[in-house]
Amino acid sequence: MEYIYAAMLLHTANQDINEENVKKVLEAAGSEADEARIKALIAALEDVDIEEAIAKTAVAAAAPA
Amino acid sequence: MEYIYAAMLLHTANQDINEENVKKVLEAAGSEADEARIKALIAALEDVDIEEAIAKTAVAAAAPA
Amino acid sequence: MEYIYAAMLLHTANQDINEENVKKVLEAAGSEADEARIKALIAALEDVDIEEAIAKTAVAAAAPA
Amino acid sequence: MEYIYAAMLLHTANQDINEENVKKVLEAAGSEADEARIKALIAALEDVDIEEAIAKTAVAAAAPA
Amino acid sequence: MEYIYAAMLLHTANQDINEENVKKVLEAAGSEADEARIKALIAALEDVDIEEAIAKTAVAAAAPA
Amino acid sequence: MEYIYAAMLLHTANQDINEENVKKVLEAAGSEADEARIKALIAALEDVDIEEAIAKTAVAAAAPA
Amino acid sequence: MPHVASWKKEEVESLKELIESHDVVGMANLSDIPAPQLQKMRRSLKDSAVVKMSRKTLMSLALSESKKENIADLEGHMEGQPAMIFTDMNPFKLYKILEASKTDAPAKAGSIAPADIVVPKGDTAFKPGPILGELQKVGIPAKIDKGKIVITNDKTIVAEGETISKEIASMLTRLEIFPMEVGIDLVAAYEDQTVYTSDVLTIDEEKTIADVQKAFTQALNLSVNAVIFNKESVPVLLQNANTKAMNLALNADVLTSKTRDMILAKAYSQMLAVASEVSGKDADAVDDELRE
Repeated sequence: MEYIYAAMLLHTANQDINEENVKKVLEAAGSEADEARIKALIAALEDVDIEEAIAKTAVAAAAPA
Repeated sequence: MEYIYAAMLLHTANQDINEENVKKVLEAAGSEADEARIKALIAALEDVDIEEAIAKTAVAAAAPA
Repeated sequence: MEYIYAAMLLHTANQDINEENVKKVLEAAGSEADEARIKALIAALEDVDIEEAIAKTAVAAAAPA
Repeated sequence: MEYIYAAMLLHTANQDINEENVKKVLEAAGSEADEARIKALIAALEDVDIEEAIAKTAVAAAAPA
Repeated sequence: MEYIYAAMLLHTANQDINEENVKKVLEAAGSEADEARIKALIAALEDVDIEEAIAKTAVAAAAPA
Repeated sequence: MEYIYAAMLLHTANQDINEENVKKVLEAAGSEADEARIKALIAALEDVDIEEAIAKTAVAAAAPA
Repeated sequence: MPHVASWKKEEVESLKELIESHDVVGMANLSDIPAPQLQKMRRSLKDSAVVKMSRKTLMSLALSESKKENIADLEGHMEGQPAMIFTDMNPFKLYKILEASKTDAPAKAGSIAPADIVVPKGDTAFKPGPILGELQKVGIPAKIDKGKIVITNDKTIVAEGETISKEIASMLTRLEIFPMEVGIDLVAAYEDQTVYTSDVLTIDEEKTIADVQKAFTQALNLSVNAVIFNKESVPVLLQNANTKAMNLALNADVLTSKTRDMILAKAYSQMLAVASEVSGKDADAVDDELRE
């Protein structure tokens, strides 16, 4: 979940969720920053309204993990 | 909530949640890092098992609907 | 199930769900493409609203938890 | 979900979920195949027994319904 | 929660929630009054409508359902 | 609620909830301290296990959430 | 001072001494307390309070001669068979103890019902006989069933605040229903220049617990909503953060260690949903394993 947390952190801090920023945050947290995963994260979030996605109950979230 | 995400990020990355680390992460995220709030967060986390707290969400989420 | 996944893939990629396309996708996936089944699938899908069917899952999955 | 559907298609067709195959399927479906997202997908699925993952979650979701 | 109760007490008594007052209340309660935490409290409450924040369920927000 | 807040503050600070202490806290908060209400509060709280009452709230809050 | 008998003087002096030597002076009403019960209560209060019965005039005299400010106001609270109580307990606590020590007692003709008096439905110990008519006469629905007199419905026979008639009082006693509360009624109590009346002295413990819980909930709400970190708010904040992060990951289909299985299952169940729609149109449109 590091990548998601990093994205949430940037979002909450009103910063752009871009490669550079995500990488910076992950590295500051001592986490390995995999370029491909960062790119994938950003691509996945590109078409998403983050506020809405955060607030919208996810289907699977309801399922007891 | 930045502080919370920073703590969760460090936790997930198996890093110590201490003043220095939280500050580093927050600053990497372009967020203002208030020393007093960081201290309060760390003090509060001393008695909290993050995994357990998170796990409770799942249970709570599963129970109601 | 390959046929259904192939159809959903085309649907998500905003492509026509026609014989040619379904066949192409199945073959790319190394799956045998049975012409008759593809035809039947396409005919059946004409009356199916994929979005709606998917949305129903979401509801059903969310409800139980 | 294209990437997920592509992976499921390959899985169902008993094909390897590797970069080349995922790319081939996505392209056959007329979907843009983002290298980073494919890599991330494969990395995320590497140690996963898809059947088991589905069974586990599906059971959990179905049981209380 | 001492700091919060002190703030609520001042709020209910229609007193300013400022450093001096919070400190006075905490000390009257025999609680250690940490200047930094008081400052953090005041900063956090600055933009908050206390009446509203008191009434808004915090825990239910966790429920995705 | 001032009287209850004052009592909770003392409880959280591990201080005795007695007339003198409640009065001191209320006065520090600039609140009028009515002797009768303080006495009533103390008599009422004598048989109340505050921790238990709180724990029940927490459970109640967690369950439906 | 006008001429008074010396025993009266002594009694006033002794009351005055008790007033001076205790923080709290209560005025109670001992009406309707049977003597043995009063004895018992006195004994149980022995270490914490002294109950003193006297003539109204003597108590008034003692109160008016006391130097304690405002204590003479207690005079206005003599009711029924007044008695004075002396204690060092917080007056609210005294009231609570006296209320808790009250016991159930039979109704008496002319008493006021302290609450609705209900005769519950069910069997009675009575054998068939004239009592059936007597029950019916006072309005209790009764019949004979299997050789016993049975009350057929719950019946409120005296509403709260109403006077209990002689017939009903005697019937309630025969039914072994004891609707009265007997004990020392603390009408008012004096402490530190203030006279508290019973309405003020009543403590609602349930409300106190509810208030404690409310205060805690409010404090937790404020902490979480204003993002103030303490050991109560942080777990909730973590949960909220986790929920939001999970929602984002699942809604954006980002595969993580926590979301992976759910997203795969989501794809699978979506496929099943579409398959079920499709097979509903044409069973041959799906492969064997998807046919129901």
